[in-house]
Amino acid sequence: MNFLFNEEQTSLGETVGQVLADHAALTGPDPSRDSDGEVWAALAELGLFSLLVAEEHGGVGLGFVDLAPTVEALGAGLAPPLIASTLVATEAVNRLGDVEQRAQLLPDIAAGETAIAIASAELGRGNDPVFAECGLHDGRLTGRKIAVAGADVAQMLLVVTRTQSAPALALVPTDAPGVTVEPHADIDPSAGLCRVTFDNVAVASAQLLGEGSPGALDTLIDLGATAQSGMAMGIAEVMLKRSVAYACEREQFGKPIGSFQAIKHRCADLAVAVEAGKATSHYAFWACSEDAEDRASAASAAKAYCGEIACNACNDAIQIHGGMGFTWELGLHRFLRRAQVIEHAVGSRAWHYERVVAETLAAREVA
Amino acid sequence: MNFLFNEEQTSLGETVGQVLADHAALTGPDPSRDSDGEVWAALAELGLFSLLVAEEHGGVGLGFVDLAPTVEALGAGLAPPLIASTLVATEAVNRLGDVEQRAQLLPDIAAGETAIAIASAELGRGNDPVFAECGLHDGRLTGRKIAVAGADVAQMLLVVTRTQSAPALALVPTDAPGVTVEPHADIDPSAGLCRVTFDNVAVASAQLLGEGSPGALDTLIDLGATAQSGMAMGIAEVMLKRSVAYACEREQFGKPIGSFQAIKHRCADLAVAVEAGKATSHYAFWACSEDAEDRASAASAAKAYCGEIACNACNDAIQIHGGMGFTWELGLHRFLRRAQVIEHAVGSRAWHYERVVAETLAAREVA
Amino acid sequence: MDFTYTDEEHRFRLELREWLATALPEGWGETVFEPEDEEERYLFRRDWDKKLSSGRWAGINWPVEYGGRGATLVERGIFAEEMARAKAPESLNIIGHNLAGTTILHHGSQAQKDRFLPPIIANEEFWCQGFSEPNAGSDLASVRTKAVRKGDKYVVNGQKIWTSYAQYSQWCFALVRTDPDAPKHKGLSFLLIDMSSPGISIRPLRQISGESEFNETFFEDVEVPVENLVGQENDGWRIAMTTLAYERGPEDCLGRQVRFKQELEKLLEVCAVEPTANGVLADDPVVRQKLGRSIVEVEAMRLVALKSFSRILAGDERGPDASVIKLYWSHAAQRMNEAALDILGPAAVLSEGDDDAMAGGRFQTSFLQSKAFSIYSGSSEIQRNIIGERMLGLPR
Amino acid sequence: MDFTYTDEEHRFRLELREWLATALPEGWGETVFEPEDEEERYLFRRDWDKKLSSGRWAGINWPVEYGGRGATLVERGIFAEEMARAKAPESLNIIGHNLAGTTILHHGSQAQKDRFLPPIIANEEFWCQGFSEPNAGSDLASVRTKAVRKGDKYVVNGQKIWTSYAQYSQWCFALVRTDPDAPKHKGLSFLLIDMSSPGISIRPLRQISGESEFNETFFEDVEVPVENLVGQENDGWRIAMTTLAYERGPEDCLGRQVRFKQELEKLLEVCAVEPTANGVLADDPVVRQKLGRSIVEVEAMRLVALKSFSRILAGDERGPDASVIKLYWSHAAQRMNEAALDILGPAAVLSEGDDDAMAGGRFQTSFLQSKAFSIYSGSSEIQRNIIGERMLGLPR
Repeated sequence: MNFLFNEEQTSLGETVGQVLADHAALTGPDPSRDSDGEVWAALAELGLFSLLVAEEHGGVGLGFVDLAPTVEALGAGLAPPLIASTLVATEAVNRLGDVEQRAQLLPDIAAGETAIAIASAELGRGNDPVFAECGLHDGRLTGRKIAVAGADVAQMLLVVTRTQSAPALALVPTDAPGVTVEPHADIDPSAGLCRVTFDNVAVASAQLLGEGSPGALDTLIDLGATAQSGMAMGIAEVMLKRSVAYACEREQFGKPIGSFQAIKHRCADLAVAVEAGKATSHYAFWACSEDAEDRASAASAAKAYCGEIACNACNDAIQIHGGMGFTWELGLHRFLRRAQVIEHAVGSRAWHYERVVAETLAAREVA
Repeated sequence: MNFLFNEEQTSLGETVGQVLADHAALTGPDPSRDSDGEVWAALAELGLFSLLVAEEHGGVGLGFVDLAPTVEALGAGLAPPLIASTLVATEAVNRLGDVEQRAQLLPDIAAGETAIAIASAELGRGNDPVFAECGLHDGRLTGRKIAVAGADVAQMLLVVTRTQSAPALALVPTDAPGVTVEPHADIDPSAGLCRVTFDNVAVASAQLLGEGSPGALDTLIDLGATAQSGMAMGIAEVMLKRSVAYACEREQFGKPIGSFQAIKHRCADLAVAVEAGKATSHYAFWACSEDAEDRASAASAAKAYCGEIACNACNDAIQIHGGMGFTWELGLHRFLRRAQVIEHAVGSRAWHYERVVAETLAAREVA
Repeated sequence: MDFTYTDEEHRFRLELREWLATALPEGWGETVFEPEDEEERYLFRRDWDKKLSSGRWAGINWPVEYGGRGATLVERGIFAEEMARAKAPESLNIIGHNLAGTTILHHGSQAQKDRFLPPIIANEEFWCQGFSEPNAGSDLASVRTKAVRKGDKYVVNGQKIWTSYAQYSQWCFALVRTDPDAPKHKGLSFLLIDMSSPGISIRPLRQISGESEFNETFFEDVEVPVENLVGQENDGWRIAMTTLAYERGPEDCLGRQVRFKQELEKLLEVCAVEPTANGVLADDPVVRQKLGRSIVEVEAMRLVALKSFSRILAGDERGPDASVIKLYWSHAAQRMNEAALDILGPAAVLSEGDDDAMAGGRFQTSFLQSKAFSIYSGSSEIQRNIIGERMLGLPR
Repeated sequence: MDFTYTDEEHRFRLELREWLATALPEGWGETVFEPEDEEERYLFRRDWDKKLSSGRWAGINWPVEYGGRGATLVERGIFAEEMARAKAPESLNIIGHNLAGTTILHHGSQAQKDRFLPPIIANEEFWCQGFSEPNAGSDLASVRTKAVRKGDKYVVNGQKIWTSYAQYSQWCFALVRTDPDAPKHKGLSFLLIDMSSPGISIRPLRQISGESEFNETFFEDVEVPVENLVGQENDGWRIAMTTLAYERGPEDCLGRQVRFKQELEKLLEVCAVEPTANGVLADDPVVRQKLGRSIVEVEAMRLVALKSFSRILAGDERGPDASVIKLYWSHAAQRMNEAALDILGPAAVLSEGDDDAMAGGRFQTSFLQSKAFSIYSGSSEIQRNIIGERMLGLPR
């Protein structure tokens, strides 16, 4: 019985955090993607992308839960979301890929040479990340995805689509004929969100991930939701730390503002939310790793709850920082913006709470 | 342009408040109906039940909005809900009754001799106060209502029912053959909530209120929801006053607890909620009086919002009173209990927010 | 209780509405909008303020002798509503009219009135506010900017922050410390500072929404003639307190409410047409609960302001009511903006300039701007203190 | 990260589970429940506590030499979970075990250990807590109950409040003022007071749920032998602070979580079958949002407790973690209970004894009881102070 990370897991997260901290622009006031390439290279050199890959494919063979502190560090450091999506896609390939797919994809992924963007959201489907209009018929993919993080620099897209009979996951190179990638104008210009249009794109059967596996889409959703929850908690924790530091330092009425209960109690409530959110997210990582029975419920719980906590934490931090909080220069807006990207990635709050209930009721019927 | 009550309206409320205050048991820690009869008699003597009745029927002919401060006083004083329901039914008879019905009912009502309980809620319909299983077929009423306040002492029931084709409102004497009234075991034993069963009860056409008028049920809902919102705000205001008084008097750490921001700011937020809730409720009273275009939306807004505010106010008051707050003896639980009765009367929160949206969207289509 | 207007009030509204119809460019708010570039937008607003003056629609509450209309409170409410309804540009010279002008009217010398009031009401001179400082935010009485009297001049040194539009203003209405030895509320004074004086420098501060209407303003040995002192020396705190109550009154709230309601209408419009997997957004019961609550709260803003209005009309002092109103609208508007992004789902992240953005990305801009509501004009924490202490009588 | 149990821990769980199966009456929690009458319920629980002792399931964490099992932290967690899962009656003698016993173990003399520990672990002597006073609630250090030494006795005068089960207790574990002239944290001591001493009177205090486990207890010239002083005279505050951390630790939370989850399961059960106008309650998307959030929060209670557990196992001090846990579960449980009544609609008002009440009115009882969660065992305001100051390092 131990719900803590071991030293290796923790120090992995710290190392990634330090690499990100070396690129101060990542969390600076002006959103920019200028250092994205360097950051990717530095993390690749560190071996980040090889961690989840099995040894036989040139990797380290760690489990998904081993990366939980790392994913939090990616969130806290406002790393390009393409990094986490590549890790999620890696794990999806591990679990859903057939022998050829793994042999073909994993070595390049491990070497940091294949960045994979995940294309799920579409317009006109509410907040449902699952139901896709984007259709695959007679080996041709047609449709449009929005908010695909890093599609403009990724080598590969992992696309949620559907055939006549069932949902499907397709691996499509970004340079395939018929694929058009356009950057969005959006709330977080550092996230690299793109609109991706598929116009009659040829997709061979070998490009389908988990074909015939009824749980393939759920697997991707669970891994993706869990990773997003981790990044959300990274953000929430930074907001807590910055708020506390400011509350200790900033004086008004002759006292540090942290001595006023209005500020102190808000920080305390935020600390409690961070504790609860992290516990929920960590459990989801574990449940994914172990393919626990409650994996779907744990992942959706984490996504819904941690997304909410991160958004609230950004609001709290801005309020605690007072006038400085809403200045561009202080840069809290960067976290507020990224928290919104996370909130709406892989299904937003209401959809995941709904899924928790559906899973719980289904489990009751089985029991 | 004047959104205040005039002196007559205000003093009417104060007078009713004083009558209620004379019966300390009403708000004492032990829920009891022992003084209900005396309270009714005192208010009848004051002429309360004649206020809404036209002069030609022995009344004063005031409008519904004139009673807003009075209804708040009924809420604040934890008066038996039968009093407000009789006022609501009176106004419903004014608006929906035909010449004979008004001539027959209003003089007795004005004299305080006809107490009218409103039977709307049923089991198994979620929180919808409108859709009735309780059916009227071939002049016979059959079905079961719950949470009918004061049915055991009222002379008359105003029943939400439906015929094959439409909803209907039936006036049924409590002593009619086939009517069974049983007191509930419930959260607020002072509210006189009863289960009422109709077993093939004869209902003549002359007993139907607003027959053929498509808006009859909406009228009753709007009047009832508005009255409940007023009582809710009466409760919320008492909770604010008691909290502030206690926060000024109770000392801990050598200071009145109201000097701590945790308490001070909670009181301030409560004061803001009371201000917003009262404004919303008062507007609903006005909209009912004037049959304003937005009457339904105003009434539902008031019911949903004020119900929520009252429940929260009770929670706040208990928390501010600390250990004393959850003692029986202090009696805050009486307000907490009554607030729940109000919350679930005439449709609960979610139903009324839903109705606000339906009304607003419908109004947009017209515009 | 009576929500009708007198004939005279009605005429006032119609006159304004007619004037607005001709004063605003054709297609205003539909096809024609304010310039996006901040500098151009400023020039546009300056011209608009001058147009308001030319129509006698600036400073309407000022006495007729100073060029106003002596407008009643109700007329001021009507003015705020109509300006918002027409989506008219916001005035640049609010500080000139509501703070500097009002204070000079009540506390200024005759010479000050003659010198300063005409160009304010004509919108020929624009004003910025020099109150807050980096270390005097919520604790405004801690102002440190010093004004030392030397002969017939004050020499001013220090730094102000949140001086909106300082770069475009001719004058600054500044709270300065004239007696460093007195208790902190007792040594403050009001000075009218010519922004073209040597020694003033300005650094813009961007907001989290990307706009930069705010500034830091630095004063280095800036000379101000002693005749530009308003009221008595060291009596500035008392004057500030009476003046600030006007900044967040019910008139302000009524105008804002109309604009928030326009946002909400836009959101309803989007929800009514935007498809989902099984209908449109407005069919989703969870979306409807959020919409319902926002509809109720935006309406309550109006009602809360009208209550306060009515109390002032009935003779009540402008007191902590203003704090109640400000606290209410700021958080209700924040909740509405949070709800809007929640409701939009994945499209919530798309902003102005993206083809797929809903309603041109306006909800996102409003969301970002709304974060400042609970901070500026007195943070929510300060408003709660005021309500707790001055309205509820809780101990300090 | 590892949620598996060792074989030994697993055997511990099975042993307890088997014992519970035979110790609890047949049909327990299904057809057989605790007596409704409060006095009868007390007697029932006293017998249950004695049964626990007879099975060596009382004071499991105490050292073997004092009759305990020297249970590990994990075993204590398992114990709390299994007791809750079996819906076993709650122990009456919590104060005896967790406060008086633990304090005597750490700070008591050998004679005190010999005298008091055996009857506690045997549940032959029951204890109540004499900490709070009418004017010393959140501000516990303001305790005024005086103990004046006269020869070999202390003479105690004063009043305690929230002395749960005082009327049934043989002993009171009391914090008293022994030096009225010292600073308020410095003049406090712990006394073990025989509740049969002349001069003690008890007045029951009912809770808003109608139950009356709490009391006010009055001390009038009550004589206590000096050998019943625990620790040093005037060292009571330090002892109290170390002792109180045990009252709201993760073990407590784990047991509560299981019970809250049972409530939530019951709510899901009701929602799954209770008809509405178009289906059952669980089909309503708005109901589902509320259920979803409660499911997540109740699960998070368990996870938060397990985190704290793991940290203590890894050697961390029991610190403000306990406050985080207590603050979390108390408000999450309150939200769940609010949600339950919201969801039930008009039937929410029907209570135990009404034929139409859902699940026998249990949600209503829980709703009322839950209002005390954020107040007792240190109010939420106090927990937030502790978290802010001791965990986050914010200034006092």
